[in-house]
Amino acid sequence: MFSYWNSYLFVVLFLLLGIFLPFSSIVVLGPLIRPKNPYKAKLTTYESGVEPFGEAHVRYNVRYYLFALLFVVFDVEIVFLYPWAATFKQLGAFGLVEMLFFIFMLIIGLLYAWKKKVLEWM
Amino acid sequence: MTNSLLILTLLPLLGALLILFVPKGSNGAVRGIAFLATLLPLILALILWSQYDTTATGMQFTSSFDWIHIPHAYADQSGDHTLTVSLLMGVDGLSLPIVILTAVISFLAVIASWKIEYRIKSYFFWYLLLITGLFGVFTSLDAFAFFFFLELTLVPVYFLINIWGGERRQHTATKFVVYRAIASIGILISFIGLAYMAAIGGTGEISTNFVTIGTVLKTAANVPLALKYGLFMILFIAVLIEEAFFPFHTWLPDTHASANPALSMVIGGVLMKIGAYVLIRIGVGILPDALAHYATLIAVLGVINILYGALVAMVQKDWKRLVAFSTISHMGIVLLGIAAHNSAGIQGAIFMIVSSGLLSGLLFFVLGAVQDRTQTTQIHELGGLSKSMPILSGVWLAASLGSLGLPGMSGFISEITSFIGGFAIFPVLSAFGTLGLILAAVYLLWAMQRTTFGPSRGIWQGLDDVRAIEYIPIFVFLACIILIGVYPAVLGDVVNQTVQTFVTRIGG
Amino acid sequence: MNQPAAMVTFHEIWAGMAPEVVLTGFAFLLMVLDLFISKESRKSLTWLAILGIVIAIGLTVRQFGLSQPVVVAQGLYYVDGYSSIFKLLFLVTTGFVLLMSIDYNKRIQLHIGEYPYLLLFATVGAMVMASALELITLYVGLELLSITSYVLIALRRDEAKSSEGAMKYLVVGSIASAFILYGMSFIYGFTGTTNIAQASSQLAQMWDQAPALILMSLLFLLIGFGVKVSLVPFHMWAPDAYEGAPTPITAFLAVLSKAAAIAMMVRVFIWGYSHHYDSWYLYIAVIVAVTMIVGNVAALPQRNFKRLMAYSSIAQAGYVLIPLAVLGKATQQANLWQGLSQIVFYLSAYVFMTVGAFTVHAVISQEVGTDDIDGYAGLYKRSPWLAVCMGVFLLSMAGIPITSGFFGKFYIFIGAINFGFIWLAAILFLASAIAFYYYFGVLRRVFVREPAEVLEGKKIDISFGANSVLILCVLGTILLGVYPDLLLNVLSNLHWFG
Amino acid sequence: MLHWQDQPLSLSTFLGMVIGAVVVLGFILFVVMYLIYFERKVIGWMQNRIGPNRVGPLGLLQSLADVLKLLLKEDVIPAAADRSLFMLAPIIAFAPSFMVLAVIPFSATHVFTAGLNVGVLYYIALSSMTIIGVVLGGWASNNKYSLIGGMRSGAQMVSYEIPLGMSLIGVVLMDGSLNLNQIVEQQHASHLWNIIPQILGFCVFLISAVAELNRTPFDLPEAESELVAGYHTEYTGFRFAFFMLAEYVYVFAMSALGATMFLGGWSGPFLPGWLWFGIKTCVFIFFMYWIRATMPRIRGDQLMSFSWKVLMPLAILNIVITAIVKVLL
Amino acid sequence: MMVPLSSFLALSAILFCIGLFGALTKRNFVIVLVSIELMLNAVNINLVAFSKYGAIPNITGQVFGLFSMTVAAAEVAVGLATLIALYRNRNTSDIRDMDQMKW
Repeated sequence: MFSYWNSYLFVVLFLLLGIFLPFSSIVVLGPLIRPKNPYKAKLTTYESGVEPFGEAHVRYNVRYYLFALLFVVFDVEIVFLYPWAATFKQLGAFGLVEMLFFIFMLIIGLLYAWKKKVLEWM
Repeated sequence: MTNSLLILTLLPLLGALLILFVPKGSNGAVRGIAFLATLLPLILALILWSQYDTTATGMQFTSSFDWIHIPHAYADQSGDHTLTVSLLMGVDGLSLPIVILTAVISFLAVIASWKIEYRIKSYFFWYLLLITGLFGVFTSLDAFAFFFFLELTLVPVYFLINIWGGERRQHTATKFVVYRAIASIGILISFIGLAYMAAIGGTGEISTNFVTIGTVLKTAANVPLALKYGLFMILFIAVLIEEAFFPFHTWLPDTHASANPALSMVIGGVLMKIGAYVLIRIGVGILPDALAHYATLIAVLGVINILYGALVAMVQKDWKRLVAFSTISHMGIVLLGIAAHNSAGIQGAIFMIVSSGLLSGLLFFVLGAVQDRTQTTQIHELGGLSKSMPILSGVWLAASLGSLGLPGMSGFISEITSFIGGFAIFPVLSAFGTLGLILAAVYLLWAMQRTTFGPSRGIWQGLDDVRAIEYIPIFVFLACIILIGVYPAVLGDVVNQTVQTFVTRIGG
Repeated sequence: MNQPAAMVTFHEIWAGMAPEVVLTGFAFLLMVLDLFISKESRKSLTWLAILGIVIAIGLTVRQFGLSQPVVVAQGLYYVDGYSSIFKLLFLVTTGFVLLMSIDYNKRIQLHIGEYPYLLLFATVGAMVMASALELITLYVGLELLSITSYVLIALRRDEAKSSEGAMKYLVVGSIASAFILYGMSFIYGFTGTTNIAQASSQLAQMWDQAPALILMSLLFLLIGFGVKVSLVPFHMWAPDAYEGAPTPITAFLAVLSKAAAIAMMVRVFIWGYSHHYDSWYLYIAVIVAVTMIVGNVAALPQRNFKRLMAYSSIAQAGYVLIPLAVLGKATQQANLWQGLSQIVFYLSAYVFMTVGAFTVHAVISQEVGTDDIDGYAGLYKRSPWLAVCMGVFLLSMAGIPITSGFFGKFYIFIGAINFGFIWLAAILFLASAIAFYYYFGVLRRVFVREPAEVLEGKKIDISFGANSVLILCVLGTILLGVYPDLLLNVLSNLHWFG
Repeated sequence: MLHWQDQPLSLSTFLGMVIGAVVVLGFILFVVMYLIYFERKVIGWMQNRIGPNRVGPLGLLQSLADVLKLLLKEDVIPAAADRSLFMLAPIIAFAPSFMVLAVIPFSATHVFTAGLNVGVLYYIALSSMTIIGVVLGGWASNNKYSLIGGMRSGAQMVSYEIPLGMSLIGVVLMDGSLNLNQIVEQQHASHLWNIIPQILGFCVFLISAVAELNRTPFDLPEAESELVAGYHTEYTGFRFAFFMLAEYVYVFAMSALGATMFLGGWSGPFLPGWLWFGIKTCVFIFFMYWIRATMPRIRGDQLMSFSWKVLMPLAILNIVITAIVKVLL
Repeated sequence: MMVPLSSFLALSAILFCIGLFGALTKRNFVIVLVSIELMLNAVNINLVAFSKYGAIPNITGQVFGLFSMTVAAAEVAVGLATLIALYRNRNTSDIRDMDQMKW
């Protein structure tokens, strides 16, 4: 029981440290020791040595979205697989069949994306 | 004779369905079907009239079919009741004359629309549907069925005005539908209230049967009076709209102005009589104590209508609107008779309904015939018509005279009976009301004088007089009007027993 | 603390959920088939979907006569008369929608591969909503229906309106889901169970201690359901979504998703909260009243048929929910059965008339190329059959006798009067009177106006699928109107909640 | 005091935790420095070079010098950049990479380990958050290269996340727990490392892990020759350092996870647990260096379709086989 | 080390309100989606808190949370897909530009 709370407290410590380290070094320590001499040319965006042109937020390939969508869908399915896997022993054969159905649907989803040529990267 | 009323009601519907299957272009067949589908009910109605037992009380020729069973319609401590709606039909001295009137006018209106060519199939389809609705309304003794048929009349009239009507027809049709729809809300509410009153006052069974409700309420003491009064008021307002009483009358003149003559005959002759019918059937027959409570109000409204209708009729430029307002004036007399709720008053009211139906039917028929020839019914455009069409003008004059209550015609006997009833209860009001009769004489004669007599206009020369087929309606109408006028017993015998029942109900 | 996981057997699943299982199976089959068969033969997929629907209807009817409800997994899923009759409605609707889309898809290039199985999935979602007692199951069913609806609306990818409608529905629908979930989370928190049947008694106790909290959960649910049923003031998505969607999908949205949401709403409110009915029925009554009025008034200026129907269907949802409000004054068990009968009767009428009207519209809008109601001008001249159908459907919606809409309204009306809700009954009829105006506006175009010159004399060909839907809908509308006993008998013998 | 795990919470246990966390932080910073050093050295040797040898004996202080250099560099924020997001991105990238270490069982004593019951899930969830930092960094720089680099990284990491997560399910199935400590203990008790029954899962894990870390042969997002430097083109000084730091912490963390899940973690004969753990982790790390030195970079389309079309079906297959075998046995 | 239930509920209520506010007022579509996500996650906090400290603590709440997360993901997936379709047709993700249909 104590272990439960302590474990999470430990995690929170890690979070604090994880934020503290970059914060202290960049925001607190950094300005004391590093030079600061910005001027206009230095602050221009790097574009392989030529003046930057056009909008930097270009319209990128729609495939990125598609992969993001696929990720969202499949990642969430994994969320269901973990609890199932953890309690698999108690569930027995029924759990197996249930999850086979689930995985079957997952496969259909994958097949769908495959056949609709979503998985091709141009 | 058991199912004759049902047959009577369904015959026009059958005709309407048959018309749907007539191939395009065979106009003769369509007309034939419409003719038969209204002639047969007329014959049937006349047979019923001859078979009617004038000495018996209560409903005759009743027939009943169980139609709808509404489960759990009313459940309380007393149990779970199923409401059975039945197609209960029957006539008494109140409805039989109106059914006959409907049969006569619907038949004659078919003849009046003989010359219609434009989309004839649809025309007669809607027309016969309308007639079914009207028959159903007057023969049904079940509130649900009554309402069903009442609503059924709405759509046909909408299309009949909208497609075959005259100027401003779209506006008028919409106005008609909206007014009637609002009126039917009131009627429906009051009907449902009646049905539940039957449950409160009786065994706990709700009923939609007018007869049952009437019987139950006659003896029931535990129905709160306030409920009765409230329901009656709702019903009364609905009736005012339904019957185009002042101040809800504006749909009627517009409708007549836009509708074609045959439809005007039906609307002026039958459709707008539904309100008066409901008022007698429910107000006098079922809720007499509420009627008595509001009698003065009703009488005042009646007199206002008599005078208002007459006064407004005086300034009309169009014959159709003139007749419309004169009908409003007539219905004011009906209202006065009902308000008097004595034997003479109610009898007069029923007489007035029939008489006004016949007279306005005839007037609209004549107007239709005139319009057919001259393309107008504006008073100031017409003039000197008696030269070119003496017979038609004569008939017109006869109808006007009947309308203003010339002795020997149906109008006289109706008015006089109503006013006798009225004077007994509301002498001062009735005295004011009689002013309306004088005004009627003024506007009708004045209008007649301007249209038929006087200098003949050149453009109306050479118009032909009454055509062969037009003799039928003219003859029938005039025969009926004069028959009732000279021998009122022909109607009175039928009405009498029922009126007595009503009056005892009020007294008891 | 941890109760053992509810074990289910396959036999139990088949006994209770056979129609759903079959439909899901068909949906997956279609999905796989769609990937492997050629474009030309895809039309047959729709027929296959219809076959699936027919089988599911058969299986649902099989469950119909059961006097004892089938309970799957200790109350997770509950197959009783109430759910069965709703499922039947859903299946019939989907069948109609599939039938009418066979030809629609041919002309407007929908991705017909996805189309039938998405519809099947949505139907399964709706069926789950009608049967589920478990909040989680209920929610999953709801979202299955909603999410597939979003996709179905957006199916015309090249049509900006289509995506826009979907987007609006998606945003509003998701917010609604969040509200429903929030309400559900409180039910769970107060009672420790997600089963409404079990939660009810605890909620009743809690209500006496902390009425505000329970009422809050109810109101959250009401807002969420209100969006799904499209009650005013949560209705703003409906016209846009209806306009944007392909016409068969509009019919689907207007009928099925509305009916499903109503099924869910009625069950949750009655099972979960009926113990304190008197403290919340007024909320429903007021919302319903506002819905009827605003829906009809907003429909008046519409020129686009789909938007007009959207507002009209908003108002119809108001009519349907009147029984739920008036049951607040019920005293007898039989009153409840009456209220449910009213809801189901009106919805059945609604299925026929709305699907029918949209079928006509699907034909006309393709012919004329616009959704504007002026496209109906002179329809009678061009196709009397379509005109008569449209006339019947619109008159039914307006509530004119010999149509089912009349009796449906009448039935609801007597219910309202029965419990003394005169004002609600009056508003019902007042709203119907307003509705006359715009229904007759369309009817006038159909019957009175002359057709546009370009279209004069052009024959309208109606596909087999659309025609069969029309025939069935006209028959249904008129039969239920002239002889309502057909359905009333079924309803009076139904074992509603077992 | 250091054994805070099962003690009631008090100031001393709390202090123990703080010390534990700080020790891990110091340790990981030290490890990263020498990860970089050894990477350069190892690859140098493999390519027959010497590698860093100037700073300190054998060049051991080279990385320290690099860090100091970065600390002294000017912190340039481009005028066009989205300032706040630009500053936030490295932190978002680094914090989760450090946080995942909280659940790694370094030794049997668990002094530095939070025994979360959902350890595996925790690891997977936290490690995905770094993607947000990377994509944000690319976007906030307002630079075409950065943006595309960021998007590429995102797409790649996202794609390989799925097989990675699925490959671990096999292990969870074997041991019936999501707690990393228990997974190790199970392996310890049964004297069978998961790599043997889960060889298929292990292969999938290994490949996905390399890809997830954006390392060669899957280092397209940072392809210097194509995209200048990918998402961190515009980053200088310490902000850049934290991106690098996050990357190398992940190298360590992923190796540690692999060692825990598949190689039995601290379990092993003769030697103390922490040493076993170190050895196994180093094997993983060395493997990654090795690949980097030998494999060419693969093409973009191959990269994506490999994950979805090969690894994912394999991972699913692994789950199904494992489950069936578990039931049958 | 007990955090009272009410603070979880308050947190969830605050998040829910922030989400609702964002969903109703923000112009960019993606932000609207994020706001909706916030609302759903507020509910998850509620569920998990109830699952631990509710009237009858049990695991169901967490299962519920899991389901709601999944469904939310599906919703967002569809939302993004629709957004892409819309963007292709309209070139904007601003909610104010979605005015093709008005009455």
